[in-house]
Amino acid sequence: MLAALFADLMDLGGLLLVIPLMLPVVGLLLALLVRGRTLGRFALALLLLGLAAAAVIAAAVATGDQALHYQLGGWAPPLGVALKADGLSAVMLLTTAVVLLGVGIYAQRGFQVPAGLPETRRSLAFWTLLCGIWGGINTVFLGQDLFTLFVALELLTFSAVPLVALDGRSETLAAALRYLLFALLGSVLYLLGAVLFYGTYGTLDIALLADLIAGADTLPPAVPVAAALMTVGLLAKTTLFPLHLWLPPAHAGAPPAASAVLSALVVKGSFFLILRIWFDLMPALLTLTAAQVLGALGAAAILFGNLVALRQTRLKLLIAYSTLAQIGYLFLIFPLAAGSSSVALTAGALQVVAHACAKAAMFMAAGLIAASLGHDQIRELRGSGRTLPLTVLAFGLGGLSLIGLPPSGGYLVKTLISAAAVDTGQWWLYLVVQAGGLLTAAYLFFVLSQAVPGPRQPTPPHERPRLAQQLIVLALALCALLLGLLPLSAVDLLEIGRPAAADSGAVSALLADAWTLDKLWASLWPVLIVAALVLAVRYRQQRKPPRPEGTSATLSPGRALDQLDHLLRQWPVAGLLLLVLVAALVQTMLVGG
Amino acid sequence: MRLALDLFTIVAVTLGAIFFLAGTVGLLRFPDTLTRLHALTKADNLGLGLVVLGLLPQATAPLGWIGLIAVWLLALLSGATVGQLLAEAVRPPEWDQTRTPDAPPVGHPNAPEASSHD
Amino acid sequence: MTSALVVDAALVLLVLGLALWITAARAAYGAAVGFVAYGLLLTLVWVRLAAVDVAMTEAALGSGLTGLLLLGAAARLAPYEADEHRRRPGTVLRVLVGVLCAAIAAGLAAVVLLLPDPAPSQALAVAAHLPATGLGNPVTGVLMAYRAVDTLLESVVLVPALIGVWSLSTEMGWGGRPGFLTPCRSGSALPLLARVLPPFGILVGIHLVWAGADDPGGKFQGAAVLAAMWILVMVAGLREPPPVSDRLMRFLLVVGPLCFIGIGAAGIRLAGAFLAYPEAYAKPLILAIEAGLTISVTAVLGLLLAGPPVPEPQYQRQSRRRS
Amino acid sequence: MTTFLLGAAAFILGTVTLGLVRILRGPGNADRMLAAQLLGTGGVAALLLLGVATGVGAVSEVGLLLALLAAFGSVAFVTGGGRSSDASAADTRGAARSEPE
Amino acid sequence: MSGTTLFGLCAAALVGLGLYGLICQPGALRKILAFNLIGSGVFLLFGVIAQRGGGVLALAGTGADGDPVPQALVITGLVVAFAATAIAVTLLVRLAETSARGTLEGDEPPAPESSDARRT
Repeated sequence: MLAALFADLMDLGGLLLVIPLMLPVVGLLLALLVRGRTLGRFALALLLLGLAAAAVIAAAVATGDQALHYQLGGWAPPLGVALKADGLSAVMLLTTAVVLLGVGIYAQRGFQVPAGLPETRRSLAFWTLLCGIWGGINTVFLGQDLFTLFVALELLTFSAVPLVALDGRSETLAAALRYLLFALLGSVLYLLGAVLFYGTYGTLDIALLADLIAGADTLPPAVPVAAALMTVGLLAKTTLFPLHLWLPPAHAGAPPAASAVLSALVVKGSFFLILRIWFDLMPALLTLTAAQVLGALGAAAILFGNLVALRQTRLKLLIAYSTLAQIGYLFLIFPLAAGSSSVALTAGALQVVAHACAKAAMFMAAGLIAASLGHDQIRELRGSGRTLPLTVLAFGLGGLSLIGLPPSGGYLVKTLISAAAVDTGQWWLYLVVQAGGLLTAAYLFFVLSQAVPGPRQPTPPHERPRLAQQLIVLALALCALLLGLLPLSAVDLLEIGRPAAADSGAVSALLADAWTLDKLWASLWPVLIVAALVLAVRYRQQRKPPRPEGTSATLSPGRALDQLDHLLRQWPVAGLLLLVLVAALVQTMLVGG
Repeated sequence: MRLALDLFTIVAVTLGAIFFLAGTVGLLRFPDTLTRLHALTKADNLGLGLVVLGLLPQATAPLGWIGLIAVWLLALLSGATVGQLLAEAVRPPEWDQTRTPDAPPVGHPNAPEASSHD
Repeated sequence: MTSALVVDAALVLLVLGLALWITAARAAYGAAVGFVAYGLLLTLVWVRLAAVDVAMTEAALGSGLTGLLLLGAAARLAPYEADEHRRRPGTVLRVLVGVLCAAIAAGLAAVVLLLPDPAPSQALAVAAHLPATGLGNPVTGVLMAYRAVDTLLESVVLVPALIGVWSLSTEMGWGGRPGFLTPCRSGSALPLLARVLPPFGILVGIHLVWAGADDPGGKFQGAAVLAAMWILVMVAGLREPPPVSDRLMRFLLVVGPLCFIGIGAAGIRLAGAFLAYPEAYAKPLILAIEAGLTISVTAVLGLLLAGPPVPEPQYQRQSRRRS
Repeated sequence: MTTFLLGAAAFILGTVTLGLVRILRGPGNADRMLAAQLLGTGGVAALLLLGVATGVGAVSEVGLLLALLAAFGSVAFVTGGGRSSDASAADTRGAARSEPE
Repeated sequence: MSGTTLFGLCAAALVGLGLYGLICQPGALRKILAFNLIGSGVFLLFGVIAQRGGGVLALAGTGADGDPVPQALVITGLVVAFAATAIAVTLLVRLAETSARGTLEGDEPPAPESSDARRT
């Protein structure tokens, strides 16, 4: 019977895409009417349905071997609005559904309505806004119209910002306001770009625009300007270094379940649109200089984010800065697209998936640890490994994916990027990837070396986490870790719906020797050395009275780094850098094109 | 007939425009807020009224007329209320007219830290 | 038509002058007053651009309600404004930003001058398919038929925005009444206005929704007017804002979008696509959706201005102090 | 006729522009509000003139909207605390102490 | 130079002015105002594009009301911008009430502050 139902669903074809679009929206609206303890369960049921829908769509895309299309209201673009799910969208939908389901299970406890109350502020806000984020991001993945995507981005932002301020402390309020204003600046720049596209071509549909742009003999001046404005606007929402002014306080200040969603999913929505712009809308316009500007920012993000993460004393801030670094990997793919766009796109998509699972797990693990200890100071984590073995294990496993150790998804990403970098002769990318992995290893092992040893806590924990919470965190971490073991055909799903590239098979060629012993060992031994170094440093620190200023033995460079980070996160400085980026991108496209 | 109506329009609209000018001059030249308020409410209501009157012959009957007159009536109503509201707001208790320009703002009665002391 | 150009030039100068004032004014309140005037001028500009529907939206929402919001905020924030100027970025930074902003504006201006001629447009396609929707106003046709999904998502976006505003209350305040619009100390004029104006306003609002199918107007313009009237009544102390936990209010908030989705889903069966209307019933269905959306958007706009809820004792205290 | 109406609209806009000097100069927020109010009425007048002159339909409804909402700026002014900076010199209520110069 | 072009140039200037205000004005309310300026500039540009797009209608002899698609999108955009302003304003008022400040500049302690505090 299930099989029959499944077959019926597959027959729906493009109509299936309406489900991920509307399910969260209906949930958001109905959640306002649901009272009492039902609210959390209602949301959970919805998330389960959503996961099923995402799975069906992925199956339909995979079995049909082509993208699903749907014209809303029966009106064809340019007049109407179209939806499309190619392999990339299907994978993103599925990832979103999995991560959100994990968060939904985790948050059952923290955002439960206490018995006897109709609702509480936190519970209503969290569950409705979670649905809002879900609806926004699904629309981003499916929409084919630049303006519909704008509304979807706003839905995402409006739902994400209040989650940051949910605790109501003044520093989270300030973080939320910064986030909102900077994100609004980003959306308005994006909208300006879309307006210029309409003024030039008279349509907002991505596919139609792509044909018009590709077919034009000379590029109208509006196109590079619009592309630069849209890209930078989206960068501000994705918080690529140096536009990261709001990310650390916002992601670290939100409740753990919200941090997980913000870090794992929300920043990826705007990144997905950058992919759509540069790979679908105007692939020809991605000049090497423009791509290298983006790649250089990504590289800087990896090094800077990881180094600053190493300086953090609070666990959640460390994870937030690690997000900053991991976003950098997403942008390394642009310079590689010159060699093979399918390799670049596969690496980007894998990084999105791997980081989403790993980071959600790590933020929620940090939340459990903080709830149990009553704080999240890294230097005082002693004994949490005994109290919360599963949670600390999940944290570590998630970290392994961030480092890029086999068999994690991160390992595939790093293999792809490194190999493609060597192929295209961009050695600096290779070096950055390796260095980023080692820096990640350093702070991960530092945290673990604080958390694992030590006796069971003498004092009873502040709050005993539920087993279900610990298990779901572990499950998400395992998703990230075992992602690399998926068969290559799963990676092929990403290619569906893309124009058949001349380099098809490039991905499998690069991944083919990823599992040789040589490669595995080559990825492992530097990490082991870092681990040994961290342990040695820690041992030495234990012998001497600990110096309070943190992890780094090199004091003054570290302070300088903090100063630099502080400077970059000043509003006017970030604004100036944003303008510089717009100007630079226009420049590269005008000159390079 | 057309000519007469057009002439009427020209005269009425010109008069209305002059009233706007008068109102502006009053707003700029009168010494304090209350007298400025006086100049403003008189001038702009009459100005708008004359403009509306002048436009009537040019509008399509009867819907256009209703619309124009409704605009004027509403403007009259809100103009009267605004005058009243602003007058209440700026009237100093002792009719003190030597206000310091751009005095620093003070606590809003609604702000939580302004404990009720009146 | 040079005289028209003179009017346009005067408008542009006024708009730019006010924009300068809004950017450069010393105190936020003065800037907010400038913004109210600025919105009014933009309304004129929209009329000059032959976009009457947009002009109405700008008048009601862009100038009216936004102005109310900003003026209220400026008043509340005045006590904290004192040392803002010292936090201005340094001269070098400001000059750099200024130069880059000017460059971006110049680049945009160049792009505007170089826009293709004849301009690409969907106007003919919109007009050609309009009879199928039963509507006479092409803008409403775009909003309710061709790009119905944008309108749907937009009406949905308002809900998280409202929840965002509500979530900024304290835990204690939850379930109470919104606290931004406590009744003002009552002279005689305000309650009078709040008694006389709303009948007109409600008439105009409903007229805009109703006429919007064929003439300029529509649910957003109408809803903004209705919300403004509701706010006036609340500010004058004639009605209290409803508590956020009020069930009827919750229902009104979501009825419009839900109705939209429901009719859209029925379209799968009846017209072959989500958000499509069977041609015979297109107009009544669209009017039904518009009616639902008007209710919901009015409620959301009013409540967005009414602010986060406060505990009942605080609400009563505020009201007493101000009356 | 069209030229005359457009000219009248430009003239009224010009005069209320002069009135904007009040927004710049103040001194109080009430004076700024007055200028905005004048601009409102003048704007409605100019709008009606423009509408009739250029034959754009439904302009009187836009004017109706503007006239309907014209009072809201002042309502916000009275209900918010905008008045406080005007009346502050005289209005020395204990709680609302003004900062020393 | 037609009036429509004039409005287009005005829109470009508004975007530039708003960007400057958003970046350089320290007060958060001023930033919100500046955001609204940029937004109105973008919408105005869209309106100019709509008006230019009406040219085909004039040629076809069905009036010259402009391209309705951008006009409809501007209406949507205005509503979204209002919602954004409402959240921003409420957040700001709440921030000012809890921490007695109305600005975002220099408000955050540098990252290592906590460890510095412990050292002294």
